Amino acid sequence: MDLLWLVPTLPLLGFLALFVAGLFVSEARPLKWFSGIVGAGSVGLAALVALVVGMDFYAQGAEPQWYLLWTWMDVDGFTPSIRLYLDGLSLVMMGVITGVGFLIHLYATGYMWGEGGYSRFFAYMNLFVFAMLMLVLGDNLLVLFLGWEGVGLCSYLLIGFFHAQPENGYAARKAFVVTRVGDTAMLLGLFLLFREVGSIEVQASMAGARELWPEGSTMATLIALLLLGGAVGKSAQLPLQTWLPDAMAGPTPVSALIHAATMVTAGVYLIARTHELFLLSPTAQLAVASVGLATLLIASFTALTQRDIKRVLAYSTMSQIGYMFLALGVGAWSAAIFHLMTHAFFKALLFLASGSVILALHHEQDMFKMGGLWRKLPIPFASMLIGSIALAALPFTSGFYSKDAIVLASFDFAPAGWLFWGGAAFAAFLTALYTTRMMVITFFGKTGIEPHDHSRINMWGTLAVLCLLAIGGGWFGLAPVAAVLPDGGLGEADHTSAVALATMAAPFLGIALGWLLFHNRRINVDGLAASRFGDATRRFWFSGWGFDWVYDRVFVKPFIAVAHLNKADAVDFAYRIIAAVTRGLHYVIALTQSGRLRWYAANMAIGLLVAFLIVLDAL
Amino acid sequence: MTGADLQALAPHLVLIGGTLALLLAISFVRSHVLALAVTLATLVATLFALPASNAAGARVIDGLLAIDAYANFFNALFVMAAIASALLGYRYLERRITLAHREEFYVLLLTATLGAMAMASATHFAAFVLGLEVLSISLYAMIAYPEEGQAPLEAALKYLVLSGVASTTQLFGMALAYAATGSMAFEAAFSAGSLLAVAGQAMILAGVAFKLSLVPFHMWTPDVYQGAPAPVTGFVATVSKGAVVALLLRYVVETGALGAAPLVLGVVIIAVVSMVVGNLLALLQDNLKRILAYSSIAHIGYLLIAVVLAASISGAPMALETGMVYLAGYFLMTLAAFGVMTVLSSEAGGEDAERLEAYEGLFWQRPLLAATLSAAALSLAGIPLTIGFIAKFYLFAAGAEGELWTLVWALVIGSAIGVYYYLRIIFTMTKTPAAEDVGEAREAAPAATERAGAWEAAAVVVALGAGIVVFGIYPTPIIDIARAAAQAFGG
Amino acid sequence: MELTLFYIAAAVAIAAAALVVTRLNAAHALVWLVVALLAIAVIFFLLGAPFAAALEIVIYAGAIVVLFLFVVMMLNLGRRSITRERLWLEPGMWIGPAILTAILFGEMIFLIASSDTGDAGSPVGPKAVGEALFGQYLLAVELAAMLLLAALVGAYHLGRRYLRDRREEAS
Amino acid sequence: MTSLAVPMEHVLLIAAVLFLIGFAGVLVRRNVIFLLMSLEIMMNACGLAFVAAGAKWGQPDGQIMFMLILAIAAAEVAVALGLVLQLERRFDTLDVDAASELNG
Amino acid sequence: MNILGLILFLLIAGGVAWAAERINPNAPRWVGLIAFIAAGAYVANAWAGGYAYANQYIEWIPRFGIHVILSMDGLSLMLTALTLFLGAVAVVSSWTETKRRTGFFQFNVLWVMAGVVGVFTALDLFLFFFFWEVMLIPMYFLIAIWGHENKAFAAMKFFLFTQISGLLMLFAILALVYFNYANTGSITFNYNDLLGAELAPDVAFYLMLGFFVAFVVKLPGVPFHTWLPDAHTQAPTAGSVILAGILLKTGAYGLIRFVIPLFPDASAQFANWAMFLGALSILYGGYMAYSQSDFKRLVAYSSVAHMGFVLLGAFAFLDAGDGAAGMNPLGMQGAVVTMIAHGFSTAALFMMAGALQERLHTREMSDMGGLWMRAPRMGVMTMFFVVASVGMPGLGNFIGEFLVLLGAFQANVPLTVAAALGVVVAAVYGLVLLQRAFQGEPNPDVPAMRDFGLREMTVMTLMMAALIWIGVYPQPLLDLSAPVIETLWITP
Repeated sequence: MDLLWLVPTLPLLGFLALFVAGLFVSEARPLKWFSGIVGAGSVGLAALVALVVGMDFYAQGAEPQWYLLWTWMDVDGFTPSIRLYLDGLSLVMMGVITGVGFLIHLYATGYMWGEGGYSRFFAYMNLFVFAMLMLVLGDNLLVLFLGWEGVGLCSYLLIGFFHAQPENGYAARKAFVVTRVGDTAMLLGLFLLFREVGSIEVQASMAGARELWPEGSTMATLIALLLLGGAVGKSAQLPLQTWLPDAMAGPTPVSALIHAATMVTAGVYLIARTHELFLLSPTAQLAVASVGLATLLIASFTALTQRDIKRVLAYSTMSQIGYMFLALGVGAWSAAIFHLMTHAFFKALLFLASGSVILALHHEQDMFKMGGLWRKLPIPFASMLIGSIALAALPFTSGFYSKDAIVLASFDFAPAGWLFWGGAAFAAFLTALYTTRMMVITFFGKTGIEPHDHSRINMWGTLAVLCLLAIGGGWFGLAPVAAVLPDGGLGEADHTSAVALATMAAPFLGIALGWLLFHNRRINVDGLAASRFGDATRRFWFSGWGFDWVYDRVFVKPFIAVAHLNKADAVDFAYRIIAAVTRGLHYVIALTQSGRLRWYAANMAIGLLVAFLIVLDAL
Repeated sequence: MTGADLQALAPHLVLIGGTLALLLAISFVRSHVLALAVTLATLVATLFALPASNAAGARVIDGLLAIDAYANFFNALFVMAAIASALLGYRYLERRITLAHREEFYVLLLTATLGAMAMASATHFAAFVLGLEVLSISLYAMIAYPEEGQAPLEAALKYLVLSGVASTTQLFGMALAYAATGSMAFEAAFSAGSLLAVAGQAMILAGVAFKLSLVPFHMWTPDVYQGAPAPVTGFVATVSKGAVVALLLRYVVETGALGAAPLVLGVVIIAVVSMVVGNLLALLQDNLKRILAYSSIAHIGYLLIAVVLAASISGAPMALETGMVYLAGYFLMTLAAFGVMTVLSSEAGGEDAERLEAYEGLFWQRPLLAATLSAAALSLAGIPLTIGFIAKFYLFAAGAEGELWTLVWALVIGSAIGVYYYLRIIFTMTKTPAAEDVGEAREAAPAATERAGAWEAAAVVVALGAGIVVFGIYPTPIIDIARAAAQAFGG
Repeated sequence: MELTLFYIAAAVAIAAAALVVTRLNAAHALVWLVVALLAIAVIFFLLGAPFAAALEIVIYAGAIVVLFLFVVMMLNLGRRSITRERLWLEPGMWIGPAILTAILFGEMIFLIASSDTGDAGSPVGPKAVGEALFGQYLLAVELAAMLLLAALVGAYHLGRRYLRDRREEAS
Repeated sequence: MTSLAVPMEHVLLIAAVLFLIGFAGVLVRRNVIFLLMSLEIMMNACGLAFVAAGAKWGQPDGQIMFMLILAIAAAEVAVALGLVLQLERRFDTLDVDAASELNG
Repeated sequence: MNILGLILFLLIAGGVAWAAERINPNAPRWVGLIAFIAAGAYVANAWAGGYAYANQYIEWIPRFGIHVILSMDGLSLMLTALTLFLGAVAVVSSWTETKRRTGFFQFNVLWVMAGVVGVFTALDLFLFFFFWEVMLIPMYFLIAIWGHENKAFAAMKFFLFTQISGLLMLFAILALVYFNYANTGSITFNYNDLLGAELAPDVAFYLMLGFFVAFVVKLPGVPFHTWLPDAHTQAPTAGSVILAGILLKTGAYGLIRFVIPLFPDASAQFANWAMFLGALSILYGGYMAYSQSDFKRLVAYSSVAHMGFVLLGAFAFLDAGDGAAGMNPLGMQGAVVTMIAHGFSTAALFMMAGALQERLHTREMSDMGGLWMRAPRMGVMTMFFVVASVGMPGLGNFIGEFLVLLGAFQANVPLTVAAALGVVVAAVYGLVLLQRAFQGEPNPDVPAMRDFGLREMTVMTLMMAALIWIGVYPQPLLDLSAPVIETLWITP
């Protein structure tokens, strides 16, 4: 009994049902109950099937399984097949996607109740889940790419869900286009892989690569770097990270599902999936680690200065994915996936909880207009709090296990372990700092806008489940993925050494400093920020380190300017000149047709004269 | 002169007899219908005499006229064009010429046809000159035929004087050639070694270039086309051009005059310039007659590809074939275009329907006429489905056979420019006239005039249009005849 | 002797022709035209073509020029037309055509002189001409007949209308 | 048959001069009558050239061509003078430049 | 399968449609629709019933060895099927738009399609050229009579470009036949006879160029593309659908069917330039599409970009060793699939543009905005086809573009990289289109508009289904074209 195919099919069916229904039902008379049940139900069922599949998987000895659906095409030796592949890695991913996905769908049935386009929303969401499942289940890089582009599309559609506001459209477009730059690199990577190895089936090509290239080979590095390009785009890492904060324009459940729990971690999945290629290339691994660390630090600083609660979380997501990249780069493969999973739990929780706050405040997202909410919104507050301590990686929360593993593993990283460890630990400190800032400003202090709690059972129930996962998710451990991914003695690091202690202490330092800065106000942070240097730094951090500014000047503005200049098509100009010259010749020659008989005769004489000249010339 | 010679000359004799009969008929009874009937009878009889003439076998009579399948192919074209012109002209004369002045037109038409037929057969300077003059003299009078208006007179005068200059130039050239070679028969009238002969040939070719309206001897063309009454313009554009082409090809093949390098160079230059200038002149013209005049300049320029090819011995059959097929197509499309113009001119008073505006909305009021004019325009542009394409295809083929790539390039460029103004004609016809937007009621009005229109002329026009399309799709009959004639040429 | 006569006749012909194209009075020009034709007839005679010389005088000078004269008289070109001619014929007008024809003449000299054989040939009597005309050239004569017929009909049509219009004006 | 004293080339040159004088006349004169007279001069030049060439070869053909030219000239003059009459009538002038309405 | 019969059927149906106008102004539409459906059913039946290679051979002009050779192999079959389907689409899309002279309108639509079927099946060069030109005239009429404000200019430009390039091709055809005649002593226009023509390399190169330019103008590739935006903007909806869906494919077809097989070595020699033009078309077309504010112009330029992929894929010759060039089935198949998929996606977008113009009397996207609110079905459909043309995996265009890029990558890496960037540009212009027209605040000046009804939705759904089918399971198409592609590369 093989039900794997059902897992992606169910959300697809859900999408189709909602899509067809949407065509025939106007938005004025929405089928809310139908949409909600189909939308959340299909994902729920998929989660259930995934559970069954997972149990079956372990019952059968956890051996990788293939499930061939059909051969996509067959062109001259290029035979990508639509084939699903199940191993520990894809199982974990599948679980996260369906499980967390279901919870978020459930939450969304409540959250979106008051919005227009209800069925459209769930159609997109279901399509997203389908695409994401194809991404992680496909055994072929082309199928993976199908999912990859599919999630990008859904991300685009959902960011721009409230499409009446043009800003949302711009944000959506930005997300799509920026990730497409990465996708193009990935596409080229596929081409190169196919040219060199002759296959883009994941398992087959990895085996081929292992046989073909020695460690450190240039070709492997090139392909790995191209794939990294794709991963960087999708996972909002440097230098393609700029789209993610703007993507917060989408409804909050979308942010939770796509821009925190699942899609943005696709890059991590991709690198983990093709780890054998990366193992062949230390250069590529160093690149992955460096990208991760840089993103981690930059995003953390940026998060420190944001006013919008969702943007704080967005930058936090970026930085946490930075951790995952760091883990991948330093060889802590399982830890990366582990962090991916725990991050999915607590970041989804944080987003959904903040969503409840935002909903209660009539879509106000500026933290500085909130304040003193902890009494008035106890459930969101509690959820936020649990999410935050997991994010800050306080011991015994899920975040602790995964993050600790990464930070410690980076110390063992061959080129410059202490540097990477130092960065990672410092970032853990920063994480705690901005998390504290967020919590303090949002829930403590003076009361801002008066909240109206619209939470329903489906919303706070979801939060409760996610709270459990955020706290206890760590107990899932590394086991499922450890069988798939090579781990260089990770997890057995010495937790009592000074390094381990420092790693553990970093978040506490952050929390303490945060409390002092933002709650007790023992240190005059406002004064610091008001100084010239402080203000410049703050604004620099606030803008996300100026990436948007630079890209705008270097790419966007010239692109648009030239487009405006060349709207009439310079190439056409050449043809217009030809036409004008022809016309001009007509007018000039037409002048000779003066109608005067003697002028005509004179021309005949000239013709005769020239004829004689030609004859004489022959002498 | 033997009996077989007489048999070979049968078409000419019939035509002369018919002309005299017509003259007699006119002097007894002045009846327009009768004149038309006699004319048509004569022409049809001439047409039927052509096979008999062919049956007598190819021969040269008295060293003056060569009666062969080649000549008879053109004779058939001339006679059919004359029939068409007579039918087209009938209603036109009826409406525009005073009662007592209509019948002479047909005499002139017949003599002009005779002149053209003589040219197609000419193998001697004397026949050349006489044929040309019989044709020209008749045409002067036909162009100036209308009783009112300055334009016809101006056209006739220009034609006469300039043609006189060209004729004398040509005669002088013949005299020089004769002085150099001692012969006036084509086959011996040229020797490449004598500069005097070459100069004489240059003058003869200049005269021919005038009649063919090639640059720079082309300037009379638009004025004469415009000034002449529409049915006569059609006749001038076809028969007078066709006769000279027929003569020129025979002349070039028999004299080998283009064996002289400077002459070939001159012809190539004239051809290229004519193709380009003709098309450029037509580009933004608003007068349909002038458009067709300028386009004829370009078309004859194209045809010079065949003339150049004719200079080479191996290329001669192909060149003659090309000339025949091309002219057959050219006759059909040109007559169709002027036919449509004649039909419309016969219905309206005032000047001929020559301004392009007169054709606005024709597609919706007179679909058949418009379709015919479209077919003619597309054919002139050389678009497939029409005989014009076959004709142009032949030129390409001739160019390829002679490897005359320069000329073929010029043909491409010229045709490219040409497409523009031919399409403009069609586009004008598809325009919705301003009147139609006012109300549907007015759309019905022109249909009424159609019923009262020149039905016999319209029938001719539609037949010509059908010919353009039918032979455009299935040209084999024409090709076969032309090929046989070309193969038989010169024994 | 013959050669001298020829040059004199040629000079007369050229001078007379030049006068024809420069006169203001049409009637005077016609007289000069007759002179030119007579001079050419003399040359014909010298070339051993007395028949041609006779035809030149009889038909050309006798018939065609007279036709011209009729028309000139009919149109009544008087003094007014002479002043108009003077107006039309400014000296500047000559420059372009003079250059053109001069170049053409230069070219012609070159072309004709280049084939100088010095051979003058022999006279051809009227009998030979007559035999050829009604022998080999019979068809040409027939065609010439048709030519004249066409001219007759054409001139008739054009002239008749003119006369009719004049009559209508008179009445 | 005695040979002639006048060399053909000289006659041809005279003919060429006459031809060009006629041509110049066509280019210069505005009065149609003069145009036609110029044409006649050109015709004569042609005839002269033919007769000379015929004499050179001792053939009658040159003279026959002259006769044909004669016929042509007569025919042309007949029609042309008809046109001149009409011109005077419809344009009220004999100026050829007046007859330049057709252009472009 | 009687191909000549099929063509004649369409021609006669055109005549019937014209005549039917006298009975009832609505009748011609039905005639057109029924004719296309019947012809389509005939072809589909042949396809479904174990399709076999069809061939017809009739003597035509023996003087030049010209025959009516019509044959239908896999490539021709799929393109013919596309033609007939889009013919029906064109009729439906102009159902309410064309109010005047409906008879002549349908006549032209049917005649264009007849010409196109001829182009896709003719295997005699003369006959091919014949059809090539014949299809232009009705197209010219469609634009010139039923076009929009600047129709005269656009129709003329369209005709001049294609006609002039056609003359070049005629030149090349004649020269090819002549040189073959000089070698073999027999005049023939038969494609199969000319395949092995031995030509001097430089001669072959110039002849190839003649064909190439003619087809690239029609394709259209940069820098010969500028007729397309004008023609599209001014054409009536049916005209745009036909133009983009079918007529451009004739250029692509010509490249694949004639240029490469007739001049394999010259093509290989020219391949890098051709690929360069392809990549340039992709980038420049995409960029120009972004620059436009006119809905139709945008889609028109996007066609330039898409057809650039065809150029890129068709000329992606492989290195077969020893300096010889080998055929690249990946690129070629990609080109074929792109042709078909682009036919659907762009036809649908033009139909959308036409529907919007009919309702709003404007094509300016700045005059639109927020249309999703007013016409959600149109919004959804636009979104789908935009997404398809952006190259979303799972939809037809992606398969084509992916195969093209994959194939091209084996031949020329830098150009492929450049072309792949076109995918990003595609995202930019595609989403801009969607956003400007359908998203944002509803424009208060826009009157209430009718959403798509059953008629439009049926057609749109069919095209959607086709794109999904190609995107998910393109194998039937690939199987049809694979044997054809194998035969294209004949080494003498």
